[in-house]
Amino acid sequence: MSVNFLISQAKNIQKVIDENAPEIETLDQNIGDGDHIFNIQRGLKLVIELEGTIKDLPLPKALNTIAMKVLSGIGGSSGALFGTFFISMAKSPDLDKDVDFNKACEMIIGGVKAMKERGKADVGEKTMMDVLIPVSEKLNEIKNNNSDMKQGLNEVIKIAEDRMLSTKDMLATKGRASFLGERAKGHIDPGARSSQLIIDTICKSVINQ
Amino acid sequence: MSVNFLISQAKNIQKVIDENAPEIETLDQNIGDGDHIFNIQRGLKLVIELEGTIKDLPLPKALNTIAMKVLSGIGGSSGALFGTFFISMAKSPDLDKDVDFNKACEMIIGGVKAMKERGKADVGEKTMMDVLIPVSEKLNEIKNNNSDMKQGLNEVIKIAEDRMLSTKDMLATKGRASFLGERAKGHIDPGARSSQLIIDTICKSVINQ
Amino acid sequence: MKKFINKPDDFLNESLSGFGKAHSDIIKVSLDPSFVSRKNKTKEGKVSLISGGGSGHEPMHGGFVGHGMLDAACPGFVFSAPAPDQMQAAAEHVDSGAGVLFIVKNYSGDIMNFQMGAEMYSGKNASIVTNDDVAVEDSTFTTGRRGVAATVLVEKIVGSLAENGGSLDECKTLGEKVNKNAGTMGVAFTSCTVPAAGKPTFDIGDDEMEFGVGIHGEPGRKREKIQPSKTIVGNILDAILDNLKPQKNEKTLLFVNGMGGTPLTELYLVYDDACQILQSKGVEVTRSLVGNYCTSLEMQGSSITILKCDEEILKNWDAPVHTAAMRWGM
Amino acid sequence: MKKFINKPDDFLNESLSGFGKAHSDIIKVSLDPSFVSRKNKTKEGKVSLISGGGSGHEPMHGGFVGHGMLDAACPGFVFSAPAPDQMQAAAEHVDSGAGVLFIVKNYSGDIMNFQMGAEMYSGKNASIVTNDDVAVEDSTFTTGRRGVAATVLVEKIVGSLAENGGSLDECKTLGEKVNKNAGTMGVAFTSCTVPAAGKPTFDIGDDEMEFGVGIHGEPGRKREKIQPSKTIVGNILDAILDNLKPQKNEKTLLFVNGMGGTPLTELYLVYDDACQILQSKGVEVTRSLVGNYCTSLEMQGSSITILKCDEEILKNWDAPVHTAAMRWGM
Ligand SMILES: Nc1ncnc2c1ncn2[C@@H]1O[C@H](COP(=O)(O)OP(=O)(O)O)[C@@H](O)[C@H]1O
Ligand SMILES: Nc1ncnc2c1ncn2[C@@H]1O[C@H](COP(=O)(O)OP(=O)(O)O)[C@@H](O)[C@H]1O
Ligand SMILES: [Mg+2]
Ligand SMILES: [Mg+2]
Ligand SMILES: [Mg+2]
Ligand SMILES: [Mg+2]
Repeated sequence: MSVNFLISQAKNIQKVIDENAPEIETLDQNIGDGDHIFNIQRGLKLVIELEGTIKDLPLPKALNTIAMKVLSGIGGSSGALFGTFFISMAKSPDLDKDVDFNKACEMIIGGVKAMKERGKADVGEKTMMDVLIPVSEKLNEIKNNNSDMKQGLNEVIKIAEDRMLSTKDMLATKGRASFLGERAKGHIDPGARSSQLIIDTICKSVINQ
Repeated sequence: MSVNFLISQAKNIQKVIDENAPEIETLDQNIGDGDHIFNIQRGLKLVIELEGTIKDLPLPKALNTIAMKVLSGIGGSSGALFGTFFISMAKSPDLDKDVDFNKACEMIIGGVKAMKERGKADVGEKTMMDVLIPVSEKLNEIKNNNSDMKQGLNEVIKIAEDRMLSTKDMLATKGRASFLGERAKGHIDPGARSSQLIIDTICKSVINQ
Repeated sequence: MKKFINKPDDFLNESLSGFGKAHSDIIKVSLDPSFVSRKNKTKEGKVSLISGGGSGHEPMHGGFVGHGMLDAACPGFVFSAPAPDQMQAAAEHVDSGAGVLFIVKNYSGDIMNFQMGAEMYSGKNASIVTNDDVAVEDSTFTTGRRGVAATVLVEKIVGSLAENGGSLDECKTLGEKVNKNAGTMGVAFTSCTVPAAGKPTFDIGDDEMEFGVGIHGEPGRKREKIQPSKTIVGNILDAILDNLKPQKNEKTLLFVNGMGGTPLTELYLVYDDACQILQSKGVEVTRSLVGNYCTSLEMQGSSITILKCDEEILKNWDAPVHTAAMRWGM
Repeated sequence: MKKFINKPDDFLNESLSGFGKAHSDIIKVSLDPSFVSRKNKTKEGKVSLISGGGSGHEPMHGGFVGHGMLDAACPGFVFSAPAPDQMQAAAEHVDSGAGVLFIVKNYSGDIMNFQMGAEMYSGKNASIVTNDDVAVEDSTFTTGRRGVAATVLVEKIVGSLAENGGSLDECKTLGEKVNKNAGTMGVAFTSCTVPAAGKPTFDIGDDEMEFGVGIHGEPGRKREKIQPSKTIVGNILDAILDNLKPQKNEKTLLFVNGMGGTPLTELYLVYDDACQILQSKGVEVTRSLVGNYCTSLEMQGSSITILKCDEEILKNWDAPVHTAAMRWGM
């Protein structure tokens, strides 16, 4: 994982998110307050705009800059959660050494753990954690078993999609949707959908490298 | 003219105004503030509700009661103008004697004169006075020439209609429509239309008596 | 029709009654004939100020009754001038002997009804007529211009003079000066719905605005495509300045008024745009008022008023006021 | 989209800048990170109160910064919680050494961002979370209820205690009591339009209302046919009283809040209906607040809040306050 990788992933993700913007907007209008798509789009725009500033920085410094930008520039639940994710990433040990696939997995796992602590949401509460926690667990498995990376990432893609879809029939107990009780049922969680799209994009891009 | 006559005319007028309510409403929405129909309907309702109170009163007292009710219960331009009309009617001399056609004409002529003084509008300014002043002049002529009443009233009906229509292409110089300049052109004045309908109804009912 | 309403016929009285209960520390409400007056009697020697007009412009005028502003307000039906007996009753109720100044917006209905009210009232009285709407081409042959948001400023400034012992003549003179020094123009994005009508007063396209609209939803100068705030504000200010012709660096009060349905954030954005444009034109903004003061029911839109201020106007603007809708200094 | 706006991205900053100019006698506006603070430094020994949240609820919270209420407010993007660096910067700016109390509405985004802000701030601080919306079924397994209009009352009442020397602990305790004593429920007739979205947040039929709506246009308890005001108000009050269970003749503050697009006349009519219904149920209304205080952009609708009042609450409610949107006693 390099600064270059981060920026180019952000650009890929931006494309996919923009393509799916109307759907994500509608999802947050259905069971939230409708701003999730703008929060995500703003975050991506801000990170991509950092390119000039961070492209020659060491990884930990670059991650820290991204973290602060995401934290201060997004707002809402997404800002706090993704900000927390990047703060955790930036604090990973040994970032001055080369970051290989296993190290990257560790960083993501640590980031998701930090998000879980921040938001206090676990699987089954109809949030983005329904996607991120199982993905993180799968990455842990791939890393520990030294499984085939491409096959593993294909499984990650599948897990993310299944878990995203699984939020549809859940009652929400965290986030704005929790205020709706039964009325939240039948709608996919917007954060689960955007997280799934992000994971899908990164995995596919890594697989095709 | 008797108290009975006034009440029964109010009922006739109410029917006709209600039938034409959407048109009158639209006219005041086009070049005014849209309330003319409600002002007229409220006035008629209030007068008709007075029936029990005034039916056994002498004519001047009854007219005065009507005047005060119209003045206090309508509001807007119509309230002031029609209130002024009835105040003038109530002040006519010799109301204790029998009120024949000629006397009734005199009362109406006096009432229109009072309205003209109150509103300072003359013919050609795109108001109800475009109907009422010519009608009043025609009544004066009928009265002075001792013309045939039915024929005269048929001419009044015709004059009221022509003059109502004539307001369509006028620029307004009095009333709310005056604020519109050129944009008032092409719309009949709502007060001219309601006045014309009132005159039409009374004349037809007298002709058919 | 989407309104908090029980029966259209009861709308005004029920609302007035709630207003009376919510602000019983400042005002009281009389019904039949209806008027709002101060809770306390007008002190002896103080000129009484009475305004009024059709309802639907709240907080104007009932919200401006209280110390330093009006003594009474006469609410007509929605968008219909009040009746003369309301003005007569209000005058009889509040006049302490120093006379009554009627503050009237320039509409035929208001003028005629206030005139009759003044004729029916036996005490000493005078009237001023506000006509600040520069959207209307003035001409000596017509009724002239509409009275709109500057009426609020007249009521505040004259209210202070009256509170401080100004005579009936002095109050009238100051009121006329404020009116002459003020210009207003408004724009509407949506229509309003009169309760009795139950449907919008006018139709307007999804991308259209009414430029120069009146406070009853009357048509303005023209129907236009909606534009960025800066363009709209620039056009409004051009029309006003063209009319007021302030001197270089003349002090002004900038009043951004909401029509009722526009959020405060937008009004403050309009205020910011206006400040910038005025500064670039060498007009100094020394006082500000931003909010919903002279509304048109739930209409979305805004008007801008500029008032050229001399020392007398500033002093009376700054003086304490204590009403339901405007309060400072006490 | 019908708004006074130049570019959606500039909307918030331009509006804040106008707000700063219009009220430069009371507050100042910092941008990047953005917060509104009092014009004057917090006096030594006084606990600082900081609130904030997504924009779109104006005058909440910026309009409540000033003597007797908040020391600073942190505005997020429209309907998005502010970011931690705003809270940190505001705290560093206003804290006089007596500590900072964060007043947070109960939404995941607000809670998390305020928590991070508090962690980033090195000074003494505490937080209270408001959750007065009885429309939401409370359950220990969920996030609980939304914080809505009663936040205004918490800010006013705790603001007074802080002004009069209350400690950080005492302020937190009083704030929690006010929150516990308050219940709110709202209804919407129309949707609002977030500037960045450019289209209404939800669709609603011409004869429908959303009963129990949230202040971001979130769905409420149910979608219903519109009803007479008395019926709506009765249903709202039932839900609140069911929850608050006031004692016979317990003193209450009745707060009728506009969602932004509903005329004052209607809010006063709602107030009148509510007074009548409460009286018939033996609930005493001793204080009132009617107006647009916690809005949802241009949404048409209203919420009702009931606050059970003891002497401490009443004393602090009545104390002087001097902010852009709420002012009395000075
Ligand atoms: N406590 C939480 N933990 C994890 N994720 C959460 C939590 N609360 C909300 N979310 C996620 O955040 C998403 C909404 O994000 P966003 O719309 O940006 O913020 P907000 O809800 O503050 O408007 C939800 O769809 C959900 O996936
Ligand atoms: N000065 C005036 N003299 C005579 N008629 C007038 C005058 N001003 C207005 N009108 C009449 O009043 C009508 C409008 O009445 P109405 O809608 O009831 O009152 P308002 O204009 O106060 O809303 C106009 O159509 C016009 O005919
Ligand atoms: Mg959201
Ligand atoms: Mg009219
Ligand atoms: Mg009218
Ligand atoms: Mg949000």
